[in-house]
Amino acid sequence: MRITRQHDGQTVRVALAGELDLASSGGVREHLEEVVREIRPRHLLVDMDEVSFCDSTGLEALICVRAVATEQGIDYRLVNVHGVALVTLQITGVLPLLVPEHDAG
Amino acid sequence: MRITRQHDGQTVRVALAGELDLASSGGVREHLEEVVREIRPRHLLVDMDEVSFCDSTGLEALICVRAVATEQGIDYRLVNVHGVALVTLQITGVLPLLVPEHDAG
Amino acid sequence: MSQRSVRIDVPAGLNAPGEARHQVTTSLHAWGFTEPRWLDAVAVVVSELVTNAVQHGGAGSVPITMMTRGSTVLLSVADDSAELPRRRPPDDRGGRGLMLIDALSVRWYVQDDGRGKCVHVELQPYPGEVAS
Amino acid sequence: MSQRSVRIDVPAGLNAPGEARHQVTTSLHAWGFTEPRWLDAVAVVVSELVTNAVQHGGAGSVPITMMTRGSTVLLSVADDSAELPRRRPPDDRGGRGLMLIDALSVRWYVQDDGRGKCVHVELQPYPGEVAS
Ligand SMILES: Nc1ncnc2c1ncn2[C@@H]1O[C@H](COP(=O)(O)OP(=O)(O)O)[C@@H](O)[C@H]1O
Ligand SMILES: Nc1ncnc2c1ncn2[C@@H]1O[C@H](COP(=O)(O)OP(=O)(O)O)[C@@H](O)[C@H]1O
Repeated sequence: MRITRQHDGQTVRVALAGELDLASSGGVREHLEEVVREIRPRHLLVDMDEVSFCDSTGLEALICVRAVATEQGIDYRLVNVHGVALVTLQITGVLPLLVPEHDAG
Repeated sequence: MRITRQHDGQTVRVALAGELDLASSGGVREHLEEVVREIRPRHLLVDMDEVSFCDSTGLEALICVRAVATEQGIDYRLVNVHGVALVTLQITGVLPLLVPEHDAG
Repeated sequence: MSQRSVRIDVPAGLNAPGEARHQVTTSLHAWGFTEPRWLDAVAVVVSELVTNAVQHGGAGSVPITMMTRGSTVLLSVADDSAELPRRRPPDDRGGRGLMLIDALSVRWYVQDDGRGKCVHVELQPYPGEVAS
Repeated sequence: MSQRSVRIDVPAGLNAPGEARHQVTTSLHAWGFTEPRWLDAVAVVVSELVTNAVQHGGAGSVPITMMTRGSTVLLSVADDSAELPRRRPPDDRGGRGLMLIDALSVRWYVQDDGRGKCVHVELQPYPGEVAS
């Protein structure tokens, strides 16, 4: 799992590349929680474009981060969701939670 | 379950008639253990001729009685075993234990 | 191929296995499964499943479903416990129930049914033609 | 109808799900199951099963078997625990693994395998002809 972080004014965009599963979800969660705790951006976008796989452990990492981000008033969401990640987000019903604009689109 | 007891010298023959299962095996066990404790015959024969059904709870009652009978030096065995009881005794491997003459026959 | 199914509920308690055997074999008879030795084997499996459900499940009733398709008969018994039935070395207290189910069935397995679990058994196929 | 089977053992640990996914999809590819979306769904099921086996089983390795018959694919993953996997309302900590398995499989069930248990999943049938 490659994690790249970009700052742009009030927005932090964290791009994930690789497979989000038991091996990688702990690290992703830690990285994102660090952003929430230490940077507290207005917007925290998780770019899923290069995520080639995402199972329930991946989803749960992303959901946990949402809880702490929301607490801090951060606008937290996933962008560029497609492929397996889109399927697992849809099946488990967490898509509207993590990709709020999705149903609008 | 009908339980009938016949004494003939050193031998007590307990004839069972009906289905040996969860509902009846407790009573059968108690009856037979009472014979072991209070009469202590030389031979205790359990006549299975009219037993139309016997599952694992029935087998286990008969096995428990064997333990106490053997302790008292009583010759304990089943006679006239056939039908379902024969099948379940065979499958569970307890036939030679409860019907010692069977393999001889 | 003819398909049938029946759902039977017997009150949990010492008489549950006997009632279940009776109802299951009556249904099978009505459906043309009349071979006595095969019915005996089915009765043993029913008795073991329902005895286990009574011993490990809660109060209330024991739900039993039976489905047939040709000579294949599937039997399912649910209980409230989430424990998996596990083969164990037999002793004076027991351990022969699953041994009998193993011997008298093609396969058995367990499913989570939300409330507790359901044990499914595929019985030995009915030998010969089903009378109708 | 062509039948195939493979047995895969991956070392228990954080990398087990990824290795299992890789090996399972490689075998399926070699057998002519090449439809990408179907393979994605299979990978999710493998990942959930192996993650659960790692979390609830012991050390050592996770044994995986896969069998195919026509478009039917059966996947089995064993672990040391005798607990039944149970659907639960999801929360931040989990509860979505079985939800995904439910949605992406035809059925799943559990068998006592003597050591612990084995979870069997019948995958969604492969759509279309199996290339060969
Ligand atoms: N319905 C069930 N629910 C939970 N555990 C069960 C169930 N059925 C059987 N078991 C477990 O499996 C073991 C073996 O079952 P069985 O062979 O029927 O023997 P027993 O006479 O001990 O019930 C039992 O001791 C019990 O621990
Ligand atoms: N292999 C297993 N062995 C024992 N229990 C399991 C197993 N897999 C799942 N479970 C139980 O089923 C529950 C639901 O599983 P799952 O939906 O995968 O969610 P999670 O594992 O994220 O809690 C788990 O919390 C666990 O208690």
